[in-house]
Amino acid sequence: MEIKDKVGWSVSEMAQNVARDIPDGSYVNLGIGMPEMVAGFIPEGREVIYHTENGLLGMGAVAFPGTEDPELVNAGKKYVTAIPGAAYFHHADSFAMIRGGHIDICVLGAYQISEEGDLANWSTGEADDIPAVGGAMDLVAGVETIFVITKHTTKTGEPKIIKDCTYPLTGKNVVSCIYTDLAIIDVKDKKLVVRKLAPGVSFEELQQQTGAVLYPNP
Amino acid sequence: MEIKDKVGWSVSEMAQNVARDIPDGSYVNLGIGMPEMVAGFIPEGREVIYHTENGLLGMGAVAFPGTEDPELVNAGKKYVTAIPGAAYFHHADSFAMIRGGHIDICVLGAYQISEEGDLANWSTGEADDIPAVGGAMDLVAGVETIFVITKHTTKTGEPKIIKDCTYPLTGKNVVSCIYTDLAIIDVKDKKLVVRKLAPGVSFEELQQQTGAVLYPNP
Amino acid sequence: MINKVFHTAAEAVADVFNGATVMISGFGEAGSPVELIHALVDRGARNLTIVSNNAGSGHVGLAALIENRQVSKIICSFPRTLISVVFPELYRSGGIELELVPQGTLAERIRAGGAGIPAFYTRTSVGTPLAEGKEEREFGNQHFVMEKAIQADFALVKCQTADRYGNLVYNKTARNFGPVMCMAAKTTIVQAKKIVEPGEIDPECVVTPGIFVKRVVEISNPADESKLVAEERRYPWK
Amino acid sequence: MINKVFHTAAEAVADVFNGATVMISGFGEAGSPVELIHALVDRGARNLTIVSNNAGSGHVGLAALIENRQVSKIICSFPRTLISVVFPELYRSGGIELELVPQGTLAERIRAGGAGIPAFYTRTSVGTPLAEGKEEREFGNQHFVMEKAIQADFALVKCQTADRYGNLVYNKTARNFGPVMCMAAKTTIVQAKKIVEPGEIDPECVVTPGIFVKRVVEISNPADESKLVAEERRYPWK
Repeated sequence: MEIKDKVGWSVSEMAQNVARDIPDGSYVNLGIGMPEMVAGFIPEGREVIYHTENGLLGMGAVAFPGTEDPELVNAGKKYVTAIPGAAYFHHADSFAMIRGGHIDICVLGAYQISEEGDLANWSTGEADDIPAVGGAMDLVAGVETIFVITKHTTKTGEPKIIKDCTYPLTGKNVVSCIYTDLAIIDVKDKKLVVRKLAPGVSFEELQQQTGAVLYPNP
Repeated sequence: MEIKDKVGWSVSEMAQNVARDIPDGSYVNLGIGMPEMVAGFIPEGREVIYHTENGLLGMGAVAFPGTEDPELVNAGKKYVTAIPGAAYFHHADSFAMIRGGHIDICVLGAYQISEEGDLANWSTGEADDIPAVGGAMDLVAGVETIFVITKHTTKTGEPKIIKDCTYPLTGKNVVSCIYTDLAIIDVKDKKLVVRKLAPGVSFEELQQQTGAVLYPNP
Repeated sequence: MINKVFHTAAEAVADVFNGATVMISGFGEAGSPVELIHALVDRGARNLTIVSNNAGSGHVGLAALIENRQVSKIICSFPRTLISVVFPELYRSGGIELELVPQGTLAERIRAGGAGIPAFYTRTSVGTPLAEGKEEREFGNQHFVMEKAIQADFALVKCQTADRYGNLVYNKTARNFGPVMCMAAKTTIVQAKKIVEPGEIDPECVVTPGIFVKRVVEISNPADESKLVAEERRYPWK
Repeated sequence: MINKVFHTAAEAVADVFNGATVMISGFGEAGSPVELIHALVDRGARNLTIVSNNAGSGHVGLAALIENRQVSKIICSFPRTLISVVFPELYRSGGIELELVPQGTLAERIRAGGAGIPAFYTRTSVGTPLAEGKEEREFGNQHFVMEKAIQADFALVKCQTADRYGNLVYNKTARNFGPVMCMAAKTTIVQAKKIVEPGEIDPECVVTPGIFVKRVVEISNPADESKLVAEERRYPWK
């Protein structure tokens, strides 16, 4: 290692790790927040089409300041653009794409992920929480490949990858791969298999910060 | 009566009788054959919008010879036209209009009508009959008001209005009104009520040519 | 002659009654019929059930309708936004009922309501708290829940261009829930930025055919909701 | 770069296999992908299940495919036309299976197949012979039958204009089953009268977004089926 003190991946590197796993020609839906960064790191030579569930296929970059159109937004209600070759459609058509299995990959954030690939990312289940689900449940139920991008632990250092989710589920057995600042972990046959460790992170250290059993890449 | 020897209504008069019962502003679907004639007799001052289930709202007249477009047809596969303000849509959207109750009136032909308003108009049920249903069942199930236009009897003089249909049904309790060459008959509370007799036709003569009990207009 | 054009938003919503179910288009501010909603605030109909993806921002539009205590229940996928204060407060105090529905299920339930389909099955929400109380069923070894159609007495919808028949086209992602809501309401009321002559909208490009629309009203300069929210405006205007 | 353009109809259908389920767009000749069907005749795949509104006219297009004994079953709403001889003869002799489906139910079952909905309920066919063997259920005191989704391995579709992403627009009533079939097939193969650059189709007017399409081939002068039928032409051409 050249940079001795570097431990783990930056957010950009995490996004880059996800982007590398998105094949040329994929139809991709990016969740709100960190997942949106993935679009900036698609390797050269690949063309990826972005779907935003509020009704646009062929979403382009975020709109330049001064060119924003309040009627051209993404699922996070950010002002965006559309590429040549885009298409607009209504919500029932948009979720037919999702539910019907036409989106190849969806990248989402997470509160918790279980060792069997259950995902909790819509509610903390707290009493005064205003429940709001949006399209998260439709996406995990309808899209074949769900990538999760998340810090490995919470702000207070609690593991987010745990044996069973304690927060209300978004979906059961839905996550294909978890991209954290510490590792890339595949969910294979209801087991968590570490595909790659971040710089300066050992398998044992990773296991310590994880609330479920990890398996090394065979 | 001026024309002493005239008994019953002509096909044009039958179509006119139907047309008179179509209110201004109605959305109407006309079945193949005799029902298509109704469009020619809408009283002046009324605007009626025609739906053809193969995907056009705002169907206009039949295309002039020489101007036919093989990609602009009605449900009977006749070459037609579209009015200014028309809209094209796909079959699922078209039948959402039908099934969802958005079409006000549908005019259909009939093989048989029962006294409770059952309709048989798609199959004679004979052994070598090639079964073909098209949109008939969707129309009778989805459209609130079904008008039937038909000769009162078959070519061989058998009644078409009978106690129970012997042919396979298109739908049960679906017919609102029957317009024949001999009478206009409303189906009210599962009873056949004669609203109007054609010129030269008595109630008794009509009853003779009908295989179900008729009631006079109260 | 068929002419669905109304002259004012007030006339267009004049018969919305107490206890009505009202669908409201929009995904955040995109496609939200702010002027029709404000007319409904003026109209004062109460005890409404609202079907809408969000629950309003600031103190205008849908948030104003809720703040005016006209809404007893909302069927919604995402009632929480960055600048929503009205709904959360009322919800926490027990002043409004919430039926939370996944976004795609909400859209499909509304389409089903317009398409004569009383119920359908979906994988969405299986194994989650939102599947509780719903019938589950297997098809081909996969689990599904049964979801029922939603219909409404009225729909308030915003579009870009309309004609007197009620044919509509929308603008970009402001299309969102408009087309399915137009299908699912007994009386669909639309505000259009522009009303044109029949035939000016290409029949190949009509998104909502006129059969689904009862009334259109031209609102040529609709409010920019996010601006109103940023300026902390309140409806009724003070 | 995403480029779904194929150079010939033959290449586009080269992997249609024996026993495949194939959806074919069209309402009569309007929207029927005659060149793709003829390429499938040449390809010779057998034991096909065809999903199509009609069963072909004369001895070209779908009728030629049936006459060539490549079709073992057809799911269809109206197999009888004025000039259909091939299907009726084969059906009467027991050489082909027919699943008769009401037209709107057929369209909705195909849409369901594309939209991840395994089953839905409809009033259509209740109380008729076509409801036999189907689950019935009451919602709000009305009777409904349960209908299941239809999916396919391939869809052969005709459209007006396409781009390399597979975005499509259709021409008038030739649209019919195209959009829902594109959704419901694993591999959707489209013949377009014209292929244009991305962006040339207005994004507000795209009918089938490219996500539903795998292959497009330009057939700039598609056959006029009714003319071929009138001329009593037969495919393979003699």
